[in-house]
Amino acid sequence: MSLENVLNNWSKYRRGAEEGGHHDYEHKWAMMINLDLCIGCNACSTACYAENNLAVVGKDRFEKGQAMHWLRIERYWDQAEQEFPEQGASFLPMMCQQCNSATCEPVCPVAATYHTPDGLNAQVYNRCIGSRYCSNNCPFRVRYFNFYSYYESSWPEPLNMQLNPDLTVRDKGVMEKCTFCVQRIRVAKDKAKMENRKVGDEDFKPACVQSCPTSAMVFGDYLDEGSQVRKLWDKYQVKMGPAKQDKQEPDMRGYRVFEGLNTDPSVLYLERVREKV
Amino acid sequence: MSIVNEKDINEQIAWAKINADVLRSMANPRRAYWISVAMCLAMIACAVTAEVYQYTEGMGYANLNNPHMWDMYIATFVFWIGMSHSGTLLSAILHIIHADWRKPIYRFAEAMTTFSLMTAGFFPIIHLGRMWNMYWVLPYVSDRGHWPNFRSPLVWDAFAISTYLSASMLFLFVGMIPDLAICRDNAKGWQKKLYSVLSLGWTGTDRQWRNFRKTYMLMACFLIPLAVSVHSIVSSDFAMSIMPGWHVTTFPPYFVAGALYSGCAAIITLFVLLRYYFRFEEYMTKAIMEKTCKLTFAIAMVWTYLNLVEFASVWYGHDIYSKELLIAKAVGPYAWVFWSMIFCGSVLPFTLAFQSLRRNMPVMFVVSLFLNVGMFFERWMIVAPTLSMSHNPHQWDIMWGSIIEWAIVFGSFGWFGLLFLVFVKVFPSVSMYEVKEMVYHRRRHVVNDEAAEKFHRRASDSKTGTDEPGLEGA
Amino acid sequence: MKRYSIMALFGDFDEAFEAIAEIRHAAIPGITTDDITLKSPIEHPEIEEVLGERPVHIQKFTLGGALFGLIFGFFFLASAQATFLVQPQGGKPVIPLPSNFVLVYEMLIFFGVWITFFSFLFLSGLFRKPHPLYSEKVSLDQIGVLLEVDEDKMQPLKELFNKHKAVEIREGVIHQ
Amino acid sequence: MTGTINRRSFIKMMGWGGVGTALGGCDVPTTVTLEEGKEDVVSYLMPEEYVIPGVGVWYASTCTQCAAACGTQGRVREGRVLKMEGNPNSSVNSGKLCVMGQAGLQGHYNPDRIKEPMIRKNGSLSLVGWDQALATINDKLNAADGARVAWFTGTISGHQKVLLNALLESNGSSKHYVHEVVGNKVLQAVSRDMLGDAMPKYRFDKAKMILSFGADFLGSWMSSPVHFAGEYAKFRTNKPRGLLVAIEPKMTLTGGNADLWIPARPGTEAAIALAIANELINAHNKDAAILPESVRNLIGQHSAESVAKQTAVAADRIKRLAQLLNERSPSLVLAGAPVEGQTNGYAATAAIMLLNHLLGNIGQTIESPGAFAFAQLEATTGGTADLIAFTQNAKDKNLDVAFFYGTNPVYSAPDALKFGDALKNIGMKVAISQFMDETTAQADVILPAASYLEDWGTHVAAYHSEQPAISMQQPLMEKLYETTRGFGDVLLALLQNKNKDKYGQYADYYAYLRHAFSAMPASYKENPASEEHSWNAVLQKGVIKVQTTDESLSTSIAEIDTPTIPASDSAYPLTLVPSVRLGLWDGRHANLPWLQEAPDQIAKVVWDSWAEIHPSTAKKLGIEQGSIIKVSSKHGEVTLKAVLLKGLHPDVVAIPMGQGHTEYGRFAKGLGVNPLKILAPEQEQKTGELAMYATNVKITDTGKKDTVVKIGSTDTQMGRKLVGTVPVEQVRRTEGA
Repeated sequence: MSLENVLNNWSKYRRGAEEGGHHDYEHKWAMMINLDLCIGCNACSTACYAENNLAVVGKDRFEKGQAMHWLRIERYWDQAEQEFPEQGASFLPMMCQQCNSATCEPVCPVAATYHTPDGLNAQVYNRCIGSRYCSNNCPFRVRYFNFYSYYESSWPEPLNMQLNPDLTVRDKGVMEKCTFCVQRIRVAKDKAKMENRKVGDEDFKPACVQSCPTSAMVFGDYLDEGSQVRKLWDKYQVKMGPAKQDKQEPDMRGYRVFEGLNTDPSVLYLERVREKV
Repeated sequence: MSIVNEKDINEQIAWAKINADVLRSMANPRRAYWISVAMCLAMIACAVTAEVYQYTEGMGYANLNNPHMWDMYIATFVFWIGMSHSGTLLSAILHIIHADWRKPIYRFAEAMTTFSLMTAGFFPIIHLGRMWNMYWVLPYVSDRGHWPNFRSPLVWDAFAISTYLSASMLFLFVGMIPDLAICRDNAKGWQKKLYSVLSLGWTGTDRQWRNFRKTYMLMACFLIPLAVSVHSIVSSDFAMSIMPGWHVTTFPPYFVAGALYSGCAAIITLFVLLRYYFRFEEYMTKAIMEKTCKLTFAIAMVWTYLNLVEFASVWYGHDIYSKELLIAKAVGPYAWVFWSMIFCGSVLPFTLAFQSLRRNMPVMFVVSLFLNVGMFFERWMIVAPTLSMSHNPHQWDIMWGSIIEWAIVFGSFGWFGLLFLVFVKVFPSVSMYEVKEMVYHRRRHVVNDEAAEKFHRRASDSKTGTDEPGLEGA
Repeated sequence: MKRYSIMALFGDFDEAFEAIAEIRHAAIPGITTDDITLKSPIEHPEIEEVLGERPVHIQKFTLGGALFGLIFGFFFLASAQATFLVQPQGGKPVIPLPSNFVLVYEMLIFFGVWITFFSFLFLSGLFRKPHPLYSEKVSLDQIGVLLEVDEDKMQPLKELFNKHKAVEIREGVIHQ
Repeated sequence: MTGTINRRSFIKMMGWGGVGTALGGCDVPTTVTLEEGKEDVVSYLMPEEYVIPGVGVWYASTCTQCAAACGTQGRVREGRVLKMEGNPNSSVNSGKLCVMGQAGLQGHYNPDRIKEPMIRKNGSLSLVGWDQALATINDKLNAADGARVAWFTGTISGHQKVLLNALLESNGSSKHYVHEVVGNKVLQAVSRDMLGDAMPKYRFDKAKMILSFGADFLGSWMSSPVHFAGEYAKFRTNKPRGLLVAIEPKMTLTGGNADLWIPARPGTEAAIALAIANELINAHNKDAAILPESVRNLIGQHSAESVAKQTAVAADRIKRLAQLLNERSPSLVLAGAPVEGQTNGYAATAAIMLLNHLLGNIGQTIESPGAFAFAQLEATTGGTADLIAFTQNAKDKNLDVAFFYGTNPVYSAPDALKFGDALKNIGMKVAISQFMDETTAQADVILPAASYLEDWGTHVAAYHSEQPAISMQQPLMEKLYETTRGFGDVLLALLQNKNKDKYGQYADYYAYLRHAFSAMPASYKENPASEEHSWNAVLQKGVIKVQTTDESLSTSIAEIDTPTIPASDSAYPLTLVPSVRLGLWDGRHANLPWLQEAPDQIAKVVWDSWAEIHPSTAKKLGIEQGSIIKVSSKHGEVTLKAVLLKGLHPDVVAIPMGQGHTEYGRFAKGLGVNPLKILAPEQEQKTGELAMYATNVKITDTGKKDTVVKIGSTDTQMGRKLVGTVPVEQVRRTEGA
């Protein structure tokens, strides 16, 4: 009886994220992107198209701003005042940051986006009714809405044979976004379970991380002390969870985009480095 | 000056005439009526066509894109919700403060409330990507154990609007029962049947009146906080987000003020129309118009003030995103909308400050229309700019409504108009019994003080009389 | 003995008031204001007061409805949230009081209003055939005083009404 | 990676895969009843080991999207290949893959593939069977004088090359033209002359500083982007962190990642290099003795100051570069397309190369790849000289039969070459192609090629990485269209006609490969006892590592004739830069939607052509972002949108290659313009390569305007910290970089 449930677990259900929420995480998938190594080559983005059945929208719809690239490389020029960008371009691979205090989650009227025990920010396509509030409330603007039925236009025969059967092709009216390649996570977890062991770094990589020619991206389980990504987060003295970061070495690289908004993202970026000549 | 203390209504007016006039307004429509009905239907047709296209082809044709997920539909939704606050204001608030000049005009105001709600209700549904699943927002028991997310302001909307709609419909209906009885008594044939059913067998007994009075007062008391909460909740669709320009503490009062404002403006519009169409000069008098205008002016100033508060708090605040946005509103691509909103919303209402203008029906008609245009701009300025430039500059984008969106917005006015046109022919758009009360009391208290005096004396006598025992038995 | 129902219609409300006041003062033994049903086109707090204490109970139901909305509302939400644990956390607790309060507030009003309405329907003696003596005049501009009396009271009543310039007196036999 | 597989079950798996494709796939499975007896009912209850429904298996192969020969692995599920990834065993790309490699799938599944052989009968193409098509060709070949038979291909290596050479031989023809628009033939020539090896090994990991003169090694340079991206990562993560300086006309991907990017008009690089040399000798007393007299004089003429006047690169900046090169030793100085693409490209490249000699980088950061054990398999890299030579031959009516494979000259040849007219002189044009591209559309006989995911083959990277290897290509699924054939099979078929007794024994190209493998020395076999086992092992690994004999580079510096800075033409004041997009490449990938929708790395534009112009130039010409402009050279004009970019020399207008197809399927056709068309037919004097960066153009505004379809609304970060940047000193302190 749920009322009983309420009364028994009242204090538990009143716990916020800082006390770990109402359940303990099995994993907390996290990423580290070294912007000094990111050359902005788009390999990750295209890998994402291939892995996640992303729709190709075509020129006109791209022009209307309806592109579906879950992982986009943002390019900025930092030396606006100078005649030439002598320090080159700034590339930023921007995908869903899988925030732990995600702003998209509480606003969804039907709970189509929620937080999994893996610390992922999941989007349930079947449940989505397309109110698009989540996207409006995402400071990173990394949620993409199916404004049309792309399966009709994007994969003319036999291109559709390339579609990855591990995940769906989304129909019009639902929101979608980067999932950290949840289908790969799924497979890896099942495999590990069958061999009854923990999921390790080598079990899988998201498509983007796998493809990165300069290995600028690192992915893993933040809760696993031994994982490479955890070591890196620790090395760069960024913690997941607390609203305020206190680095022993303030000059140490490592930041999260829009840290100030306190959404607690799971993607750690390392500043790109430039040498003044 | 003579006109200054002109009466709200001529208390010598015969009750029979009141009945007659109002019933006349319901009888045999004029050609103008049918033309307007046809126009409304045409407008609705546009909207339906557009919606069917959008439904089959996809939301993309509404010019929505990655940053711009809401825009026109939600803006219009807020607009109509705002419109709906007038009726409640007039009937409920003025009722409990015993401002009886409301009596001739509150009925259509309340009708307006209900109908604009029924219009507003469409927009959240239209804007859904998969509207056929809209009922998922409601907390029904599902064998999958699904519930809506009660955290989401959109769910609050669903609750608030359904509550508000049912409550205001009841309020409208209850208030109409005695008049429906009058209709019943004067109608023939199928209309008689209809009104007999609707009037629930009202015969004006003292018991009915007593309960009626209490019910009406109780409902009024519920409706006022409800109306306030409804638009506060609508405002939290924005205020609960973290987006610059939306995450504003003053939004709830700001929205409520804006709502009352547009509501009053709409009342003035319809006031003039009804006065002209149904020759209600004797009931919708210039004096009442003046009072309405003064009210509107006051609210306009409140709205203006809240605007300034918001600007100031952003300007002196440290949120660079909001500040950036504020500046962009004033000088960016949406600037002309912004400034016309300021003009229509804050400058134009000063016409209401001049008695000569207040008493000039055509002028008031035009002004009131522009006030509402300003309010529509306000809604657009609330929704669009934030979407066009939020935190991540990479995704900044300017967007204007597409033909599809405009067609649907256009049609919503047709829908509202149609409902209203039907209403004025089926139901008395002026409350007969309350006008009678108004006349009755004024005649007693205002005109014939002496009689009132006498009346009271008698009353006290009769009271004391009851205290004497024994007489009963004698 | 035959029993009659009689209704007098008055054009002048003061006269109607006088008439009732007189009956109240036991002008006709055996007839009290409790027998009187007043039928009027408008509200008459001031006339009704001569009819003596006639209590109204709606507000109690209203209170009940509101409280129901309040309590049921909260536990409904809370238990829904507690069963549906895979709902968006966004770093927030499972049962977030602020948002629940908003909804509970709406439900309070919702139930309050509806209960009020229904109690009105049942308490105010609606849904009845109009009284045989009912006259459209009542819904226009005349006030009616309706009583049910024994045969012997008829005459004095008529006199009393006529004395107070009753516009019209209707009567009818209820049963032999 | 995968369990052991033997050929039989592998092919069987392919069969199963086929059924899987028929029943599974993406659309609703049609209900199959035995009564109908039309379809087979396939039980998934006891599936083959390799087609367990829902389980993806990775198979190794080789990517042929560009000439880099990256090792790949493809994920096969229910008989369909779904995803391409890099093969960790390949030292070319060590498990990584670039945009083009990822998009290979869309070439394979492309809706516009040619499905059946076609023959042109009086003007119009008609479908024919393979036998007829081959018969037609063979008749012609038998009739034709072998010397008048030519093969026109892209970069080719491995056993396909062996067979092709055999075929040419059997025809008695030596006319094999290898054409690549994106190549470094001039650099290769220079390297051959100055280092003794056309393709030395560049050790980024050892270099402390890289000075790149337009060498876009992250993009097109040496056409091995993934490999050099990996090398770049090592270079950057070194301690101390490598310093990258790029001097180029248009900011390439490499320039976009440089610590210092210096704009230079094409043709001025050599002068800058010589000025640096001058500084190195005079200010940092590098030993000039290794240089011949003439070269020393040449350097002497180029003082920093004088060059600064010519090139608008500040003198102190040149001095600073020299100083840095001196401090950061060993370093690397690289020359790329803009330098090579001049009429005196050879001299210019040489002038840059000699900096490596001066700095003593030879043997340090530039090493010999050593002699490759199987010379016959080594890649023949393509250039543009062969295009011109071929055109000339055709013009002179020296060709009766021409075979086209893996290249699209009709598209890539400048109008001025009149390639189209030249083709008319060829009796029979045979195109072995997957798509109806511009060249194929001109052909008389069209042979539908199998996609590289359906074909067998071996490849050898032109640029040898740490571990030279033969990269194996195997089919990842059964053919989509039974009527297509692999290139190897086509060659074999043609050979069997000429030389039955030698090649008749091979049922198909696969059989030939097996034979060739068995002929390899035992040291290449995992288990010499079991041929089968060794072969499977090779297929699983995907690469056959090849021993090389150590060699050292020679450091001979020949005469270098003065690199002259091209005179600017007042009528055509700007220089055209036909830039390469990592994605569309030379246009061969324009029919892959993923690559069309992948924004250009620098300009971020999609689905279109555009002309990049520096804001200052645009201001002068009154051009804004999105203005429709005419870019015209003496040899033609193109009309396209203007995109204002600061990463550009003001005297340069850059138009990316790849668009402007008149054929090539629904995704490519009629999109944008092709800058190659308006190139001047200038040639590099020494190598005869097309001087692609030597075309002067002018811009005229049409007054029209249109929106540029791109991502990214702002150029700057608007004061937010999206991409943080820190000075290297800080990182040295915190991370010891």
